[in-house]
Amino acid sequence: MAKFRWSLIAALLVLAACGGGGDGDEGSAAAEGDEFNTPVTEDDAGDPVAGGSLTYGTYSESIGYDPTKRSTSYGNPAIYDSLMRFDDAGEVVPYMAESMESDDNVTWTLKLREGVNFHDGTPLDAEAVIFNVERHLDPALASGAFALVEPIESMEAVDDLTVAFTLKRPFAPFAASFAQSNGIGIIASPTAIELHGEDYNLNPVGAGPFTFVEWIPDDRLVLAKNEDYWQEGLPYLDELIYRPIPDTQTRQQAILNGDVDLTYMITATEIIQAQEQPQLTVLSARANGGEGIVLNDNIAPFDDPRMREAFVSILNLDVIADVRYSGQRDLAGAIGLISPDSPVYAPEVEDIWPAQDVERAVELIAEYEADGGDSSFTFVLPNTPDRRAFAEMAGQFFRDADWDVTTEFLDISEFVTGILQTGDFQAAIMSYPAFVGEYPQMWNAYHTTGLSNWAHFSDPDVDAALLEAVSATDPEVATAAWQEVQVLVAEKLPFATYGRPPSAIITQEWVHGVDKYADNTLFPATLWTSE
Amino acid sequence: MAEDQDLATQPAVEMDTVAPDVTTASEEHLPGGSPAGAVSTGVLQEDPTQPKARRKKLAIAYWCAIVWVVLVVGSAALAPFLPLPDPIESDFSAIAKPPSSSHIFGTDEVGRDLLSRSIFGARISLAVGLASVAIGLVVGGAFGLMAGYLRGRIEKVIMTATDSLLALPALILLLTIAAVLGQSLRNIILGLAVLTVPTFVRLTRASCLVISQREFVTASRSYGSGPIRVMLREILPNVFPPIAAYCFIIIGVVIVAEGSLSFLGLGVTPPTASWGGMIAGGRISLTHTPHIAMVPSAVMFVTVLAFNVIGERLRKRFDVRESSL
Amino acid sequence: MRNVARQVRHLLIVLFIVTVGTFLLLDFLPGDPAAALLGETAQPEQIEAVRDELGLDEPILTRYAKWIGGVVQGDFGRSFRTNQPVLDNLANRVPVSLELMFLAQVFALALAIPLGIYTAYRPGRPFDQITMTLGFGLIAVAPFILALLLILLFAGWLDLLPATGFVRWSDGPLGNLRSLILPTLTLGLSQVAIIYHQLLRSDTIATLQADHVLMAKSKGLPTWHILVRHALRPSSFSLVTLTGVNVGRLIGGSVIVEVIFGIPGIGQMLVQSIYNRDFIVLQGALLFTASAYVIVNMLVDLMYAFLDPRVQHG
Amino acid sequence: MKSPSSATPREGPLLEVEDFYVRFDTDRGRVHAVNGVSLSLDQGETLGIVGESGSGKTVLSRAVMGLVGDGGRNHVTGTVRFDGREISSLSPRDLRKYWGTEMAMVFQDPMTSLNPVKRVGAQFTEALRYHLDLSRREATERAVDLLRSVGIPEPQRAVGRYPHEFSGGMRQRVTIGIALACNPRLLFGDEPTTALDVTVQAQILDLLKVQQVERDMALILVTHDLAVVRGRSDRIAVMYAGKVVETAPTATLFAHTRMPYTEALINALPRLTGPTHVRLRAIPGRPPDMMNPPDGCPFSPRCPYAQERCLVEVPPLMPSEDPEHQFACWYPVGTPEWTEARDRNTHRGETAAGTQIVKEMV
Repeated sequence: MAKFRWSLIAALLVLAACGGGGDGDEGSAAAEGDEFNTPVTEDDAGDPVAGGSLTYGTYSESIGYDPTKRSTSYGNPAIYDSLMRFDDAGEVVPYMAESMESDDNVTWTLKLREGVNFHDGTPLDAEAVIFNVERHLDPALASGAFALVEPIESMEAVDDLTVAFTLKRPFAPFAASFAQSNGIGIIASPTAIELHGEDYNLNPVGAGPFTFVEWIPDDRLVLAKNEDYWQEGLPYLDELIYRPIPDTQTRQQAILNGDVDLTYMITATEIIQAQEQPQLTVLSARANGGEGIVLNDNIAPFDDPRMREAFVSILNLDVIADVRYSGQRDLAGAIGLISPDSPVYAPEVEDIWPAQDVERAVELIAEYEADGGDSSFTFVLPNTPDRRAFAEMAGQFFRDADWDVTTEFLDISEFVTGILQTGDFQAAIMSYPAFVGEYPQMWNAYHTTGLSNWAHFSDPDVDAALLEAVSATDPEVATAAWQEVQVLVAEKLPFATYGRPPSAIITQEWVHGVDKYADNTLFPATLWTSE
Repeated sequence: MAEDQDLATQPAVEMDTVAPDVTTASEEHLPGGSPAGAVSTGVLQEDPTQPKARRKKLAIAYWCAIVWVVLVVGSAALAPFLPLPDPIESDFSAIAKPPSSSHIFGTDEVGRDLLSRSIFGARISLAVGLASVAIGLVVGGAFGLMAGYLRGRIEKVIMTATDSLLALPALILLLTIAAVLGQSLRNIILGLAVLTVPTFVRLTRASCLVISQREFVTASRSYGSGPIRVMLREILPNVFPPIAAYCFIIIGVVIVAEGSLSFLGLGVTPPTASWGGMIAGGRISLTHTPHIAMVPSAVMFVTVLAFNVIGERLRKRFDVRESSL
Repeated sequence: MRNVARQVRHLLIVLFIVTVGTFLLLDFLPGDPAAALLGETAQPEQIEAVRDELGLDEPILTRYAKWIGGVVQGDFGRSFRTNQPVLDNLANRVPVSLELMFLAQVFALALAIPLGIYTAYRPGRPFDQITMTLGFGLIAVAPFILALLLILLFAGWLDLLPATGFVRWSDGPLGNLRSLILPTLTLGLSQVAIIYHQLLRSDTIATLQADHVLMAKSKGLPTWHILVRHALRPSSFSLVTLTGVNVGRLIGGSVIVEVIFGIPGIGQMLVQSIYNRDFIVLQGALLFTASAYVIVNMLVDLMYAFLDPRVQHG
Repeated sequence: MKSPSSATPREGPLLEVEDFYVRFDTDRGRVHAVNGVSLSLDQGETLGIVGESGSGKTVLSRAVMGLVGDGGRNHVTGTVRFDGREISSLSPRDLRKYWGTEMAMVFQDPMTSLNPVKRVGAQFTEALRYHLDLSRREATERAVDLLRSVGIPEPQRAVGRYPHEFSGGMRQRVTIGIALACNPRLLFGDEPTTALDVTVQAQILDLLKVQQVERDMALILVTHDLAVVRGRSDRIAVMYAGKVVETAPTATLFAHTRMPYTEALINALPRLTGPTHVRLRAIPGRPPDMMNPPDGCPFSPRCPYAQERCLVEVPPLMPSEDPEHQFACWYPVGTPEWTEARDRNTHRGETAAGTQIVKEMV
């Protein structure tokens, strides 16, 4: 087994981002675009070369390229870019926008750059931004980014390039909302939306580095170089192709034999196997997010904190590391959704979070039963292969604790609509996919009104801390509040995290200039190929 | 006439009575009275069979096959009483270990003994394979016979129903059955049976169409035999052998199909072991720990092969057409 | 002409049963399309809005009538999820699925017919036993394993073929064929070839016992002539039947192969539309697979009469 | 393809079979189907081979022609000479050159011996084109001629028909036509009329006769029915248990029957002359088990005249005063030994084999 290099890579990324000449490492800040502090990983391949085509293998297919669609659309950063960006330290910085500022977190001023045009030639101006935000607000479109725009009270175009937002309440992460991977910083051409109507989803027009050529679902998305890109000299590539390769093993072979030039990988096995190949580069970082079991706070037995503690106590993290993460111990055993690499991480949660202790679990269960409770429950999972593998392992945890558990598998749609949406379950497996920043994911996961608070967890202290975190003007106060949320959650345990979702971008040796978030959202303007 | 029938039962004569596609049932009705036909031995096969040494080898294969099937079926039946590790119990200190002295077949990705799982898996897989093929054969065969022999309105109805079933992609049916009725062994057998029925209907009907044109069928009908008698006594014995050959293959296919269901998340619910499910589970790590998928594949391969060796032999024994080979 | 009319009527009846059947069947499926579309963070009012937008609150018969009315006018509706017109989606995928199905069938038959006839001619010989053993080996190796092994061998180890991805015919016939070699091998080998082979072998053994074969032999005709010109046709009833049946299976059922090799065919469209409860897409895809299946099997029925002139039709 | 033997007829018999054995290994044991048969046949001659079902006559004719090959579980020994050339040692490939062109066979059941899925014309032309290298048109013309010569009405149309569109008799005419297509010098008729109506039988037999005479062809008529060969063969060989038990020119056989089995067969014939109310005499018992043939004379268990000697000693096929007439019997019918044997059995009420004597039998 090759030595695992997660931390090394993370360190490398940080080094590269800081722009300081690394000791021994050839990492250096990107030549282009460093005025925005764009974290581009570099190697010693020399100066970027323009031209060529790259193929990016992704693990799933999108449902389209309308920014209001609820799906991970790998092509969106290429087609649309983003008004704001996270830099590598997790700070929000302007990107396609000139600036975004607020003094009180209630009124925000967004300034746009001069001369940024959509692919159809129309300008990306204040009206365009407002048009897009309004779409997210439209209930008929049921946008996935609704939570990001919900705080908006009103907005107006001060001039062609300035938008003033007035919020209902102080809301600190508002700028970050324009930097999120699936956030509201993705601006589509209003002209095109009006022109294509229902078909816009299939004919996206943005202002990003690549223009849409064709999309054949389950086959490929073809993009071509935007000759009128707002960043001079970019993009380098003439063509960029996205190909969904849903099968893990095939995806792995596709990168091994050069069918694709870079891939997005999501299982520990394939990432480790890629690391064994000297010709491949594995780019990874520990993003926020977590895989775990939702323990329904509304329904017995997990309405009782003792039972939640018992559940966490039976999780054998070493085994989870072996079975679920191919032996990668540092992926297993996530505590809450915030990664230790995050600037707001609260290290004290490590002492609060219950350690594996089957005896303790048995005691807690006995205690609960003695009080007249029925500790048995049904554990629901979607019937996908990786979930089945998890269930096989978890079954042994339950048996070791002598816990009477029924395991039930459901069709993925039924799982989502009949379990998560209705809240009619006791324990269900679920993942919070990788994310950068804290809002809205943390809010949604833990706030009483949170959209992804499937545990129906409701705690006034947590709600208050969340509110403080999002409204504080002082970043220190906000960080402290985020940390308090983590501590409270580690005490109350609504969501029994057992690991971080693995993900990495793997590239061939001829691929350079990878610019990505920690959650592996790829911004392809700086990509270039030495072949 | 009476004498001829006596002759027909004489073993020595049998080799001489080989009107090619005419079984004993039809001989009685052959016009002309005499069952005398032609020796079909080596009609075309210049060397139709094996020299002695090879035949002996075949006999060894046959007995090996029987031993294997007895072993598999026997151990599956007696599995709970055998000194085996619990097929569900994980040994987390031995995850995905290749075969060794403590685990002869190795362990799977959650540290369960593959030998034990293969034996317990045989219970499920054999049940799935045999039951769904049996249902498919009986139901499909019956409808196919009716459609091919009775023709007319009955055929139209049966074929329309069959076509509708076949035109519906298998997965839709299985997904719906799983989602509506729940994911259980019974429903998996049911689902796979529903998939095999139309194939059997079509196959039986096709053969039946041909056989129905044969003279002995007309003859039997002219003797006043009712349709049921004709179907059972005249047509069925002729239609059966090729269909039976297909059966033995399809059992293997169905056992694997259960694995494909697992691959799509519709198979037997964990932690219950089934060969197909084990193969599907082992696929994830095929490059690193191939034994997890290969052990059940090998067990299944030998079992399917053994079934076919036995099936072939039985067919030779009971099928007049091949008895002289 | 009367025959054609009757066949068309049969087709329409089957299509009617299939579409009505699935409409009803899907109604039983737990998981509301609108809710499925919006995913795990959907709010009840959003779901209601989408239900309204998609017309899901109407009675099922009304929905069916609307859908079938549209189909008759050439409007197959739009996907709930992507808004893509179903017809466009089909137009992209049908050629892919048809090509794959065709290649797999041709490959399977090209392998099974010579082998089936030859092993029937020399049953029990080592060659026969080897083919049979290999064949059952292929059955025992599940298609999803076989696909992976082929990828490892041809794409990984030998590095001759792409592991995944589909190249359109219009982007180069050579690349198109190259991209379909492994899927074709998987589909053809995993089940079809061995079943065809076994079926043909068993039927041919029976045919070779027939008097007319002896008669042909007594005419002094060469063996290959007897096998191909005399034995093959009467022996191919089951084979032709199964080939027809498999058309349906291969068009709609090659999901695993499509997913593994990243081929944008009907199979993926069917499965994903079920997973997503995107019923309009599902109905459109079913309409295609069912029509293709029924039409091919009409041809199979006509083949019977060609194979054996004694089979009358009516 | 060129005929393997020269066109000019040579001296000596056309077909000679010597000491011919055919045995099959089955799962139940070895079957002795033909046990040391010798025959000979001249150009233009007709030989009738007569015997019950299971007597080995069909196997004999097929094995002589080479259709039952030696090898595997089949064991064929003995010598077959055709036109002076030994063909029993030829490879299947070389033997094939004789089939159709030198020797041909008409099978019992025209329902099954024609390929049901090929047009009649094609079944003619394939052999013509293969052996005689004719063009498609020439072959079809030839087929039409042949069909006409075997008495098929509207032969032009008939070539386009399938076998099932013909009646049984017509079909047999077609198979005869096909067998004759390449002008064979020897035709085997394997119960060619058994499957046909009595009226049609005569027509078919007449047709064979006419064709035989026209082509100066030798004919071997295999049948279980003595009546079939009575008026149509020059010589008759009676087979029992894989052996020829009596052979003689037809007239001699009927006039001076020597073998009790032949006598029994003749007695089983309906008589055209004499009292019509006489019951036909069935032959009691069953043919012997070919897997375990009895010691001694194979007919002895059923023979009303069987003596002790018959049970232990196999009678050889021996010539009588007439060298053309041979039979295998220790107590030939009509001899004093026979009279003695018959009387002894009548006296003790059973044969030496223990078979009850029914009055009618003797």
